[in-house]
Amino acid sequence: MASFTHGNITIEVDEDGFMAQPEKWNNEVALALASTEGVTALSEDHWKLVNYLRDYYTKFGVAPMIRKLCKETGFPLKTVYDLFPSGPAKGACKVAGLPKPTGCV
Amino acid sequence: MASFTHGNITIEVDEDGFMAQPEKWNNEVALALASTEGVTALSEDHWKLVNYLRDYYTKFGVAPMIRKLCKETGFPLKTVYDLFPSGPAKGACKVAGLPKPTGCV
Amino acid sequence: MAEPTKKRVTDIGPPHYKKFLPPVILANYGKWKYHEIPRPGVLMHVSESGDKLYSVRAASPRIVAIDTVRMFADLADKYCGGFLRFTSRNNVEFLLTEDKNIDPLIADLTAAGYPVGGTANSISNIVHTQGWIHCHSAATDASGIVKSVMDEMTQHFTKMELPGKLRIALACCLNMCGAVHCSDIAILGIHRKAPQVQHDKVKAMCEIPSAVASCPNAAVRPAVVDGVQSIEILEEKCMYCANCYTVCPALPLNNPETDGVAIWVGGKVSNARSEPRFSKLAVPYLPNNPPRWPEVVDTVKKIVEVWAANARKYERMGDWIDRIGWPRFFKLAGIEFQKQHIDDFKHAGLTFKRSMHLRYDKE
Amino acid sequence: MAEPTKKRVTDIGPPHYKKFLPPVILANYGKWKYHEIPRPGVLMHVSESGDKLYSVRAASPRIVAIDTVRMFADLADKYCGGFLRFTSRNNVEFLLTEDKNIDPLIADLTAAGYPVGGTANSISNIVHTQGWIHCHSAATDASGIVKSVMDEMTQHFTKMELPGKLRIALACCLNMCGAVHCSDIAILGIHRKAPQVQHDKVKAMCEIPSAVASCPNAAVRPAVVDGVQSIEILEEKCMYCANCYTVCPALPLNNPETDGVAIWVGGKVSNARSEPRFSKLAVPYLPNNPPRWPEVVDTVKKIVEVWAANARKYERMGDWIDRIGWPRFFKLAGIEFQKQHIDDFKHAGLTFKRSMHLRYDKE
Amino acid sequence: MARKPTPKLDQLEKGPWPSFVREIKKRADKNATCADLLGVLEKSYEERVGHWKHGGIVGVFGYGGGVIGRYSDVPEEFPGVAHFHTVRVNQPAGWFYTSAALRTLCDIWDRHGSGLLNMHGSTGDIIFLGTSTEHLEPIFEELTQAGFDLGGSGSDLRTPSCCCGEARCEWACYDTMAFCQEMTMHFQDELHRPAFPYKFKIKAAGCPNDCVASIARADLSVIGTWRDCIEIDQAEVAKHAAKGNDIVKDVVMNCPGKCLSWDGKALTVVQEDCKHCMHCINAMPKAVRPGKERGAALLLGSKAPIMEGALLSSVLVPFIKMEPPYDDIKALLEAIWEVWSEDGKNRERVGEFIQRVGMGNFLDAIGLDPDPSMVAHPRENPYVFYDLGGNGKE
Amino acid sequence: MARKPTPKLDQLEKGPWPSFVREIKKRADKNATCADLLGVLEKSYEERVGHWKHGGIVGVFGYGGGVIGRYSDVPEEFPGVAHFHTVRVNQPAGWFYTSAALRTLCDIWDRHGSGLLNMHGSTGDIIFLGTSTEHLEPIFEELTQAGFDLGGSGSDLRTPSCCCGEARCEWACYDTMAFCQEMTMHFQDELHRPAFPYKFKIKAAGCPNDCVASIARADLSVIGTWRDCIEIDQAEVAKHAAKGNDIVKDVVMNCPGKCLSWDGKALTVVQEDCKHCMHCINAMPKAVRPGKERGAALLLGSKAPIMEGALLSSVLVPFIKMEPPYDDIKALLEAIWEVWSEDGKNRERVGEFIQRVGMGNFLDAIGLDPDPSMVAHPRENPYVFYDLGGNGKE
Ligand code: SRM
Ligand code: SRM
Ligand code: SRM
Ligand code: SRM
Ligand code: SF4
Ligand code: SF4
Ligand code: SF4
Ligand code: SF4
Ligand code: SF4
Ligand code: SF4
Ligand code: SF4
Ligand code: SF4
Repeated sequence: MASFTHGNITIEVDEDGFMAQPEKWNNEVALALASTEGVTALSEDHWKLVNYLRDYYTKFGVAPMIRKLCKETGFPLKTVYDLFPSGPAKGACKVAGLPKPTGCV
Repeated sequence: MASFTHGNITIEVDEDGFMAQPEKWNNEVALALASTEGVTALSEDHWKLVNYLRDYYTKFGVAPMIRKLCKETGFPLKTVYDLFPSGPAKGACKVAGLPKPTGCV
Repeated sequence: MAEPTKKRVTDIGPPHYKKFLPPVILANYGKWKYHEIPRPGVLMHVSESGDKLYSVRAASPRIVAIDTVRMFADLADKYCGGFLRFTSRNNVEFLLTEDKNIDPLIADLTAAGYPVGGTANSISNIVHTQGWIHCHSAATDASGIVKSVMDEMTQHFTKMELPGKLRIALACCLNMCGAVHCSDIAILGIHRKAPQVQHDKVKAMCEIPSAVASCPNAAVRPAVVDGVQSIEILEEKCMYCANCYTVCPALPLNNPETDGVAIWVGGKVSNARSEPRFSKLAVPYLPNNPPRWPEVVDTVKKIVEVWAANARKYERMGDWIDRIGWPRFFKLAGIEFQKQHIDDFKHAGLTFKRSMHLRYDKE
Repeated sequence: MAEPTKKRVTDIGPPHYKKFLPPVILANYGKWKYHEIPRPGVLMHVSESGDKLYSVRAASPRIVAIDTVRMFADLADKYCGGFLRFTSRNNVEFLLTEDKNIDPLIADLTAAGYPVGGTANSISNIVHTQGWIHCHSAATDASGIVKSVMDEMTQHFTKMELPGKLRIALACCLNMCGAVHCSDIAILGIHRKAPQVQHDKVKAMCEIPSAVASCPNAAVRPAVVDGVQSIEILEEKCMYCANCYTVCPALPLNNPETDGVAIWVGGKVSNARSEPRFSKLAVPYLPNNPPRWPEVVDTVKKIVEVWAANARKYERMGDWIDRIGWPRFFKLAGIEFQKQHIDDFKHAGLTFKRSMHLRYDKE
Repeated sequence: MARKPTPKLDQLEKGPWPSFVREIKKRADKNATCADLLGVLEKSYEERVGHWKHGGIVGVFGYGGGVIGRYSDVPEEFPGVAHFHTVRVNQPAGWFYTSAALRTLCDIWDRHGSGLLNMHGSTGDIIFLGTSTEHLEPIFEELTQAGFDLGGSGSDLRTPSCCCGEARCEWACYDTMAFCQEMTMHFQDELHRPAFPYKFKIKAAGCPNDCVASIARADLSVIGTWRDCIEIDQAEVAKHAAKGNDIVKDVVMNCPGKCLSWDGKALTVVQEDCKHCMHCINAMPKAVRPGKERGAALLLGSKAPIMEGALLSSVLVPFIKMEPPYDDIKALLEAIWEVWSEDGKNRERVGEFIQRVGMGNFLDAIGLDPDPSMVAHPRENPYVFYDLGGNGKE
Repeated sequence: MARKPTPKLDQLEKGPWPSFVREIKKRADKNATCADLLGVLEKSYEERVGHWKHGGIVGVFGYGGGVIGRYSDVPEEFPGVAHFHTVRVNQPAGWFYTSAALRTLCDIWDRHGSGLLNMHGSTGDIIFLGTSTEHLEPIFEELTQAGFDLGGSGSDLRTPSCCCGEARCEWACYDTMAFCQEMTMHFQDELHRPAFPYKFKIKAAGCPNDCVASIARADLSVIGTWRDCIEIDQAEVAKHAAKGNDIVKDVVMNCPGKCLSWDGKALTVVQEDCKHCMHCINAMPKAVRPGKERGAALLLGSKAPIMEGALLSSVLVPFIKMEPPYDDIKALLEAIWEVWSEDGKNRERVGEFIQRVGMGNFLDAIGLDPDPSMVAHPRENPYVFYDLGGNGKE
């Protein structure tokens, strides 16, 4: 398990940079994680996405399917990639502190 | 809906002589019903069978399968027919106040 | 109910068949060498010993009055020492040794309204079930349709001019008493509306867990309705099989407006040439139109005609369709292919066309 | 991760194929008239225009070093203006117009260790997957078995003496990358023990509902173990498909003792003569025995031999077995028929023998 | 008897095929039940719906089956059919009768019921159609006195039935009627006192023509066959050819084993490729016959659609000699019933049971070895169970 | 490079078939990744188990797929393969290359990875096998500069692939490569940015020989065919016969449509019985050819076993003219994706989706009429849905 430091916080992550202890997630952690995915600041839109992901995950125990995510946040997929250049799975989910999406690659 | 009288109780039954209001079942009713199926007195063995059926039905909402009934009461099928000449379904279940067995005829 | 009577015995089983066999059979049992079919409805079996047995087969409506049975008995006495039998398709067969008796017997039977035939490449009797005459489950009548269809098919019973055998069967509901599911043509009574739950009766009449377990599509659920324990049916999951009704009388689904008949084709049971197989859906729905069900009769007639005209010698309905393909069958039979024809039950995917073996009609 | 670089463009797609086609193809695109196979590994396509194109097909291990690719490029420059392609079974094809170049090219390829062949009624390259070289799912290696089997099959690659095409494929797990499920012979990596749940990791690494939903047999259930949210596996319902592992890394099931290989036969994809169909289980389990998997090699060899000796011209493995029947296949191949051969998954009943079309061996 | 007009039904008296309406009318004047049956049926024809109540459970003492209870839902309107039970009378094997036996049955039924019957029911029984509860014991007493007994109903062994077999057919590979009789007699208790999870049917056909449709509608289908070579009488084949039969087109090309050939003089067969389909035999009686080593295959599990879809029986024993008293088959049946009764669900037929528990496990449980003849083909899916225990070493 | 002994792998250098071990060794001296790949593989061969961690999610900016992350579970022992990602590079249609293009790819891969590749992956991509995260962006930049792009991975459109078709085959019934290219270019967004419930593959074969196995491994299989009559050149048929081909045995008897006949002089065909299987064409090149009215059939839904068992694609459109830019097919695809994306479950392939919702409902949803060519046969079970509304009148 690696760890990395951003500002004054240190986060345990796996090789892909996903949190090892997701229970430690908070807004600052999110910002730190974002920095690893080409995102320097978290705008309102970023937060909207991140919060949606977290809410959904808390409620259902899974990440939403992309179509649902776009529909319910109102962001077209293009915008999601604009916000998180490495995409909803690798980018947004990571920043939101969700488990690493698996399976279909 | 027909009704019939045995001693001093009157029981509502369907054409086949099964109780229309099973919630009114009691030991005397059982005796009355038994009289329609060629059984004049209810011995201990009769009661064992009747009680087993009622307990099972109360617990599971269905009548037990015959093999189970024989196994758990310890009565071979022959004995069941000796006790209730019209058999476990038509005889014993009727006396026990269960709904009329359906289906497989 | 009365007391058991005194003279009663139990478990004696049926009488031994040997008591009922004519001498020629007793003498040649297991020694038959070959048979011929000298004319429709007449089988001639020849024994290794040279003995001959003639069987004359007459149609029966299956539901018969004792008057008729007594009449058959009289004919048997008159022509064949009192020996007769019934077939697995409910025809009656008179077992003769004197060939001179054949014609008079046929004349008597025909005069009485029981045509002789059903052998070799013909249409035999329609295997069928109870219908409105006796069964609570029936989505259609049995005897009325059978009579109406066979009135149009009688010439295929009394002649042997078809490409192969053609077996028609009818079941008045999906329980399919009579195993119509493997017939050249099957006529099936169907419902098309979900059961109407009689909430006031469920508890007294039904084992709710049994009703729930009975549904092939998990459309039945326990529910409390107006405070009483009852059942709910998820209508969109119900495909009207009536199995829940079989175990729970409080779930009736007979409906004069929507009940009716479906037609199936191409099944068989014999292993001759091709393997036994199920019939497939040809027409999803035809209305109940008593007393003569003209839509059903016309459809069956059309299918029989198109098969008779196009099939090769020995080709049963299913073998013929196998050769020409389903698209052409639908075209020739003038039947519209609809959504309902495409399976959507458990093994549906296995019925999809998963190859490029496609045929195209000339434009 | 670094910032996106400046020179980057996206969504340009692959280069247009026309850039890579030799002039003879550009000139005769869509105008090919027929082909011949003058010798194994060489196709001659003749155009309506009379132009000829020779394709020389050489074996490849699929996993190739850039050194080898550069060598191929050099050969292409030397013999055919730099034009070459790869096939859907991962062979390399050199596209020549000069027939005099064929022999020297073949000589160079053979010398370099890349035999030429795989055309017409031969065994072509084994379609295969990553195995222990790259995949986390692998129940066996891919490349090692492929090499070991093909070492024994090379003479069937360089000659065209088989009854029909024979396609072998290998997948290192039930995901079956490469669609081995429709091969004449399929070699499949399998597990035989249920996943071991790593309860401490489930919550952080897995979406529990996804893991539960992933099981084809409903063997995965959410559970609280030692106070943490986790998963339990009903071992008796698990058939080791690893789909739960695919979605949840905390459910590993690789096991050196019980993993191994199953052999399947009789599948195909082409529509020639018979329809495409799945391969069927021939040998349920053979051990992982690196580096040369002798049990697997022997079994494949035996099956190929018995097919080659008995099949008629054009008869693919599955067509041959269809003709002789499965009982005789098992007998000829010397394989014991076991419980595992009988399907017990969702459509199992449809694989049972539901007819009397039985064959009996002479005693 | 007085009866309501039946204009719709009357239309079904016309036409060449025997009319069931005429049958009912034959008795409608003598029998109130028949008169009201016509009435209620006319009502059904008008309303396009049946008029019978659900179910009904009646019977005779000591038996759990054999009678189907039936009550009208309009008993006031048609009191003659207020009760309309049917009695299933076990037919003699092969449905052979003497006129005397038939008359005896008619007399009993005349005394105690509608006088209408089905010759026969789909399972094979003689069906006495329409009587009331109080007649049941008398009917039973009179039947048994006449040597007849009741057939099956409910979750029991159903009345076995068979084709005429050796009594009248040259192709019978075993004595179907003897077998049917023996099973019926040996399993009287199973037949009369339901104790299975659901019904169980036995049907016996003498050869793969399967003239009792056993493969489609019997939990145990016993179908005759032979395991050696078909017997060919070349002279008789030649006669067929001479008669104008096209041996190649009609016979050779239709052989599913693709194992026949005809050179204009001799018909030859590759024995081990023969699928025992009967076609060449059917097409050329006298010329081709089943082989000498005869017996039967046992197939299990056919049934109607509900619930998982219809099933045909599937091969359990590809070949067995049929030797009375068939102890091997009885033992096998008992093993099957034991396993199924122990683990079967309520209303689960044995064919469905096998699919649920898996054929392999079922074979283990009844003690039979797997055989490739049991399958159309081995499994296609890789979902194979193992039970390797602890550390996984075998 | 220094590398551990690999006695087991070394054994795989022997034998006539090209050795993957030799390929790896070709680079093991120049490349630490390859050296350690040999090491870890030898370890796997000793221990009979793989040494890769589960999953890995890495990629390039702006794309959701195209790279498979992979990490060793023994990185200390084999640091060269601590990261061992693969990059899927979209192949040119039909896998045609020039030597120059191949060298460009090799050079990029030499700079940024192991120098090992799969030519090609099972889906069709060029697979760059083994690199580490920091190389991904540079690889991508250099690839795009060279005119290449990434292929699909994840729940997206996967890299379409096709047979060589009209480029090199006389039987191609449409231009597979043009079609493959057009689909790939038109659906770049769907290819690079996963937004489906699961993967979706397109494979294009020029005729029913299906040389890309599309019917077995593509959610959309586009298979060329013709709808008129095969073309027969009788003179060429005669030549085949003269060469000693047994036209009856080899061709006529193998025709699944049973529609061919040969009288020693002419080969005749009953057009409407032809099943378009290709056999007569395959068996007699030059003599028999597909007809003139060419196009393709569209089949939907094939896939590997998990979860409900493997599927072959099934007929959706029995015949369609293949006319660039294929707007009709694009529109159909979009309709399919719309329905499937809306109602499909996570990780449910379109073939499974259709089985779950029912083909009839699916057709309704995408706006296609049912056609008997879509089924092998109509349904056998009587479990038919209706939606008759209120009082049930239609
Ligand atoms: C009498 C009966 C047996 C019985 O014990 O009752 C019987 C008797 C004969 N059958 Fe049958 N079959 C009888 C029902 C059947 C059935 C069952 C059914 O229809 O429900 C079948 C299976 C039908 C199916 O596949 O769906 C049946 C399939 C055959 C066949 C195979 C026909 C085929 O080509 O598929 C033959 C062979 C033949 O006729 O060439 C055959 C042949 C025969 C022979 C020729 C056997 C013989 O040598 O005696 C008998 C006369 C046949 C005829 O009518 O031309 N019998 N036969 C049944 C007469 C029923 C009736 O009244 O029509
Ligand atoms: C080059 C290739 C297409 C490509 O774009 O890459 C190709 C090329 C040809 N195929 Fe193929 N087939 C190719 C993979 C396939 C596949 C796919 C596969 O194997 O995964 C199949 C389906 C196999 C299956 O059914 O499992 C395939 C089934 C056929 C058939 C049908 C064979 C049969 O009898 O079932 C023919 C017809 C024939 O050969 O008679 C055929 C014929 C041909 C012809 C003769 C077509 C032509 O006129 O050019 C080509 C030369 C065949 C030969 O090798 O003898 N091709 N062919 C593929 C070569 C793969 C290889 O390296 O071996
Ligand atoms: C009388 C008879 C039809 C006839 O007109 O011939 C009949 C009549 C009934 N059958 Fe049947 N079955 C009859 C032969 C069959 C057959 C054919 C056979 O046995 O060869 C089948 C198909 C084969 C099979 O067993 O699967 C058959 C499959 C059913 C089923 C569906 C069973 C299943 O597992 O799917 C039911 C439903 C049930 O058992 O609850 C059923 C139920 C019924 C019930 C009892 C109705 C019910 O829902 O409870 C019918 C009583 C009708 C009545 O009021 O008279 N009947 N039933 C047949 C028995 C006569 C006899 O004993 O000879
Ligand atoms: C690289 C490749 C195998 C190869 O060596 O060629 C491959 C490799 C993997 N496949 Fe695959 N699949 C590859 C072609 C296929 C094919 C064949 C095809 O596309 O024609 C199939 C069967 C057809 C199909 O799609 O159904 C295939 C069916 C699967 C499946 C099962 C999907 C299903 O619906 O059943 C999985 C499991 C999954 O998606 O989670 C899977 C998953 C995987 C994963 C990502 C492993 C996993 O569990 O996540 C593999 C990564 C291996 C690695 O570490 O390199 N792979 N996979 C192929 C892609 C190369 C390329 O892009 O050209
Ligand atoms: S088919 Fe249905 S309606 Fe007809 S008799 Fe059987 S159970 Fe009754
Ligand atoms: S009729 Fe059939 S499908 Fe409908 S609810 Fe009842 S059991 Fe289920
Ligand atoms: S078949 Fe399985 S182990 Fe092999 S590459 Fe595909 S997913 Fe990996
Ligand atoms: S390995 Fe497959 S069968 Fe076993 S628990 Fe996991 S998903 Fe279920
Ligand atoms: S099943 Fe065979 S033996 Fe029995 S009657 Fe039919 S043809 Fe004869
Ligand atoms: S019995 Fe059938 S399979 Fe056997 S030789 Fe005769 S026709 Fe062929
Ligand atoms: S699929 Fe047909 S068109 Fe394509 S290469 Fe193969 S034979 Fe030629
Ligand atoms: S393409 Fe196939 S089906 Fe058509 S004529 Fe040729 S061999 Fe027969």
